Amino acid sequence: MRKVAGIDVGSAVTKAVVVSDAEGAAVVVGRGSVRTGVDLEKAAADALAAALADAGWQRGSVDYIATTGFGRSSVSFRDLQVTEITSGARGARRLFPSATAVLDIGSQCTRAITLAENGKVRGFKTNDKCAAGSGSFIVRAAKYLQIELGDVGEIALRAENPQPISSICAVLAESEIINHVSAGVSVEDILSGIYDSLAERASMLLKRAGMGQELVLIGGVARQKGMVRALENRLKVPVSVPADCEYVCALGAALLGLKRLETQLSAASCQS
Amino acid sequence: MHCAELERTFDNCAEIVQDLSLAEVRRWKNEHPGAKAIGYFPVYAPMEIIHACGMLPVGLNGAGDRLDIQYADARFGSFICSIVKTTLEMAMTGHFEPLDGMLFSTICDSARNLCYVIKRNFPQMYVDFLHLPHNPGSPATLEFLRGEYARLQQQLEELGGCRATEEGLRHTIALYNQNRALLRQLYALRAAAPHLLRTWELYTLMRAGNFVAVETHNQWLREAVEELPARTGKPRDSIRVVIEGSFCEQPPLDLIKLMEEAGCYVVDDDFILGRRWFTEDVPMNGDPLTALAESYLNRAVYSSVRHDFRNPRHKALVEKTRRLNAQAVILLIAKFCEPAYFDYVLFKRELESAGIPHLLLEFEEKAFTFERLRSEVETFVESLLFD
Amino acid sequence: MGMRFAAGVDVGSTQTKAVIMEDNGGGGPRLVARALVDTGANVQKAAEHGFLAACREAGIPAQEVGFVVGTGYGRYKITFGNTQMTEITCHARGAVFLCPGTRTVIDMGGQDSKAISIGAKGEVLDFVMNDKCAAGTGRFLANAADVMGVSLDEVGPLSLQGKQPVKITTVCTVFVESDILSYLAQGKKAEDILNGVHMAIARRTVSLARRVPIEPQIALTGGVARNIGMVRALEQVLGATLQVSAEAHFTGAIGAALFALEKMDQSFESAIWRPAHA
Amino acid sequence: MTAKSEYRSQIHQLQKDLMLRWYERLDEAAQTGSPPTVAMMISGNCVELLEGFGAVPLYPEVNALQLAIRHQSLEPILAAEELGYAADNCAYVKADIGCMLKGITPTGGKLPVPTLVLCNFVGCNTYIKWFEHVAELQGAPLYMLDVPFFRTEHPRREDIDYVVRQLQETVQKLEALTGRRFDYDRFREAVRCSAEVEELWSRIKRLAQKTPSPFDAYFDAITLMGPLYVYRGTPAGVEFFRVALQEMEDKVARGEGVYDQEKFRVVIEGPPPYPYFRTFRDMFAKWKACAVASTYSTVGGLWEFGFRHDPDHPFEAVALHMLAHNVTNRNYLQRYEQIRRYVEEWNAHGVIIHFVKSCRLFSAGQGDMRDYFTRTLGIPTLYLESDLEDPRYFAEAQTRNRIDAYFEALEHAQATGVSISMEKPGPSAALRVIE
Repeated sequence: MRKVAGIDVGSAVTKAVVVSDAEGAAVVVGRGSVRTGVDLEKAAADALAAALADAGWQRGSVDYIATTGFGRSSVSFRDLQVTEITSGARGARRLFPSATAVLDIGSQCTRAITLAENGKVRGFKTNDKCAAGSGSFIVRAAKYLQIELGDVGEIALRAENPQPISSICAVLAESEIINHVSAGVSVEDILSGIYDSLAERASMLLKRAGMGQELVLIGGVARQKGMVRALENRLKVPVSVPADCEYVCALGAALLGLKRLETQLSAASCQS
Repeated sequence: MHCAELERTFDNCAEIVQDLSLAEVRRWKNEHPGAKAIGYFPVYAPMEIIHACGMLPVGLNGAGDRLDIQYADARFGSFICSIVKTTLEMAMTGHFEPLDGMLFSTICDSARNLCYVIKRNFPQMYVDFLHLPHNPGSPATLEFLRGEYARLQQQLEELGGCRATEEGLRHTIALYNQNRALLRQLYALRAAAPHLLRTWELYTLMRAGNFVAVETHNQWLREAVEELPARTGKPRDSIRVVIEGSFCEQPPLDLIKLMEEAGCYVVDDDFILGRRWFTEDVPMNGDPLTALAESYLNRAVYSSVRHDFRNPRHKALVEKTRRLNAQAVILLIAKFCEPAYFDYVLFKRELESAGIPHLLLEFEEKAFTFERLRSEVETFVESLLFD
Repeated sequence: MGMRFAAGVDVGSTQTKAVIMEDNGGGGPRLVARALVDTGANVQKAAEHGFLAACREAGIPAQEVGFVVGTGYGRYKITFGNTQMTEITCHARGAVFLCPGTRTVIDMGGQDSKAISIGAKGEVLDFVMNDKCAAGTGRFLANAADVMGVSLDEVGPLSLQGKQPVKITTVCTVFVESDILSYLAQGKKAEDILNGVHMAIARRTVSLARRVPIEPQIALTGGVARNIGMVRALEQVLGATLQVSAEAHFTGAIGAALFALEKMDQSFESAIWRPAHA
Repeated sequence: MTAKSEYRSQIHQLQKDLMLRWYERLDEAAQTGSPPTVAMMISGNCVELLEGFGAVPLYPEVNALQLAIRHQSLEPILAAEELGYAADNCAYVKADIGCMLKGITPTGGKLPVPTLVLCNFVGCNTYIKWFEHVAELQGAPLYMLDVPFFRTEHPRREDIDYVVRQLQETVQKLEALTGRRFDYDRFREAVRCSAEVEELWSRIKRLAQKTPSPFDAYFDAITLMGPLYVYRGTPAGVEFFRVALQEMEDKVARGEGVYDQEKFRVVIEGPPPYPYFRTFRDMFAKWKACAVASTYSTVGGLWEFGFRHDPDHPFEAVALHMLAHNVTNRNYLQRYEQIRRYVEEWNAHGVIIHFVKSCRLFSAGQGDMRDYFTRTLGIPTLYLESDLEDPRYFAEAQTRNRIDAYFEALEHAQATGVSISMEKPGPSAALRVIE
């Protein structure tokens, strides 16, 4: 039995997953997460410890550690590092085996990934010029409209007459929101408009990355139902959201780690 | 691996490339009292004509992140590429003091307007604009371009109070033919053994030539060609890529290094194209200006700012990729570089139908952190390496 | 006419500023009261609250205010106002009142920054504003403070302690977060990061301001004028001294109120007057 | 109070009829293969040459702007971006390519695959890419007519010869493609018509020197530009501009202006924001500000300073027009000079520079232009940014704010008798040497 950990060192939260191949196929046996803070190495170690505790395994009992996320290179005890695009695609494909595209909408970055038949990354695009079209747009709107972030998605679903938001800057869009509010537009309609404008940008990225027929949505906004609906409306394809979307990249890293470990072991056995 | 001389040359070149004060140009002018230096922006300039007039051609490739833009932003607003702004900023902050003239050409709309903005703000400087023809297929074009080169030569002769003889031009052409032949050799060497010559080394060696006399540069290149085979090194598990799109604004040195760190062997690129845009030697017989003009029309390297509808650029890219046995193409495009972005559409179409994977990356010369780009390059490499 | 009081209400994207001014004859206009409220989602309400708070502060009923000029992004939402003017015109006017002799105004607001060139008689000669995105505006600073867990009042003084400012690549208000996070991860000191942030904004602002002729005296207006770190950073990049009034935050509202006083004056044959809701 | 203003009368209807007829002919060409059509750019177009073949010009910009003005440009732009065009590529191109992909036309009729894609390059490098893509995507033959940039004080003999030889090659190419013989007499007649239209058009433009100006030389000029480019070399064009001149002269005789009381006269540089054309115009109308001259109305040809096609040397006349007498092939400093003359000879109060992100030919360096007008000449200048085709780049509140502030300053100056000009032009920053 091989034990492998995947650790996703994100800018806000670090997530770890431990998998084992005891039953012939990789199974997740534990998960854990901690706030990242400024010490990335420590965050990775703590998240791993939490995942091991969750699995009921001892510290130091994993055979291989793969890291991903923004702090992936800052973890000295790693065996392998992959980007969150590679790991996200791998994790999403594991959870939805027929998925051909993955959208990862985080607070600052949106990534669109298309998958080849065997689940490899075929193409990808990220928003890199400015934060327009990233999740922070919603965070700002919620703050401005004085709504709990967790409620935003539900509220947007009740919109009757969504108002478009045309500004390309997440910050300047606020003045558009102000205009809508002052003009008496309902909060529902404004939020729905925001989701639609996010969905429009995400769709464009996805189309430029090569589209796909079945879409998995991961990242911070995946939990928000308004976002899911806006994407479905725009792309006309089914959108699935993993139950634990925070752990998708960590899972993907662990799976890639397991694969790498197997390759190494078989190479070693060939040599010996 | 023991080529101390070679390492010193690379370090020296890196220093010259990083230096914004044009110290090498000042030194050349001190050694040649009264002689002029002419800056050219940055591709398809007929350096031979400048050299034959007894002047030093100086390649202008922007200022990277070594100069804060404080004045140029007010002249060129949003949505304009960085090299246009850094070039103007260098001018407005006195960095071009050693230059007696500047030469621009038809490469793009922003560059052309830059020519005239500089002309207005620096009336004491000789600023000229060359029309490089877009219709190489017409019999009328050769005559036109020869005339345009003759016009330039005459302007320079007036400026320098000198005469460029046919003899002198032929001598110059021979020197530049040598320079380009040596660069071609180095490129071939790297494509064959990319672990022996890293891209940043080749890049700085080549770019340093922008600031020194061609005779000096030839010497450096010759040394490199002679000493490189003695180098040793272990090949890494990297993918072979062709880089396309950086023909004008140059990616930061750290970004070039990052490409290799992230697992790419660069087997061809279009960096510093201004030094090596003839694909073969310019003929030494006949009228030299005609030979130069005819070479621009018939043996100049393609790029997004040279148009020759007889030979589509997208086909040439695929051909090059296959010839060099590269696995992928990285389209490394400067932010706001409209010609490159237009070409991307046709490049993408052609690469996809040829089954060659590609990655589009956008850079800005003034950037100095590359987390996002690193992620993208790593992902791209991972997508080709893992199954 | 018995009215002595006039008001200026500056409805900005984050805060609404209202002032009451009085003209009691020979002494010239005098600032009587000011109020500051968060703009929030309801712009009309914010304007009204601000105005009434200023009246309370002045100790006068609203009816005694003879003329109200609105300015700022929300100026068309001020239902009780008599007319509106752009914040550019108002800032110029206010700055000359607060710092006589001002020839250049640099203003840093929540979503936009601007530079105004002013003639010897206080007239607007030329102006520029940022476009399209909020890069390098006051919001950039607020965001940076937020990410670092420092209050907006502290960032300025703290940044002055920075000895080795970090280089900030982005001017995007949202992306600056990740720049800061990675510097924190590298163990950089808070003061050095903040110093870098201030310098980034200062460079951006000055490069914008250079589009108009920058002539002394230069006044810094807007809420950010209270931030000593920003003042120093701007001075360093400009290579010049800035005039900062204690009332800098209210410059736009004061300018609006000064115009309101003029409108009340019957002898002033207004060329500018337009009905409300034009 | 006139918040909105638009000149509507006989020529408005005439213009509509003419343009509709043009689209009908294009539709006919698409259906039947005749008449032959030539895709060409408006800037420095050589429409006269086409008359020698009875061929109809196909201007992609006209289609693009029609879409934008009807608020329909975003969909095709997005379609093109899906194909790989970048956010920073010219939106005219994207809208045109997007329409091609989606089969959208401004009238709903069909547009033909052109008999020839004639890339009449006059200064705009983007056109080369545009036409290369159009030819590639449609499989149409392409001819690159390379016009040297106007980089010397006067047009050079070599430049004229080079263009004339290429015009003759174009003729040969069209003869081969259409199977028709080039009708030289008809060509010369077209050149003669052009000269007449140019004279009429120039006289119309000169009428804007009157106070009040009878029409807006930016917003209304666009109405007249369609016939100018499509029908310039035809009797129908001559007739149209005769009527137009008569109408304008009548207005002047009656003392009628664009506004009941014209308050400000401005010169506008740069293309308009077509997706918000109406809104943008109303922002000026609110201040009764009339554009008395504009550079945009000279993209197809600059005639108000005297150039006319010469029917005695038709090929050379066409070459000269392409080389030196349209704003896009003229260099930046020549454009400064053009605007300066407008301000002086058309008695304008100030200059409005409209930066459009799509068009670097127009916009790259407009900050320097602004510096020249405010600092060197002391003319109040307003700088605005948006786009000519992409609705996503028009920020209404910001634009209104700037326009209001600009006219508030001008108004204040008029009311108090202060002249808005720099009292002591500062030294150019260019001369400052740091180090």
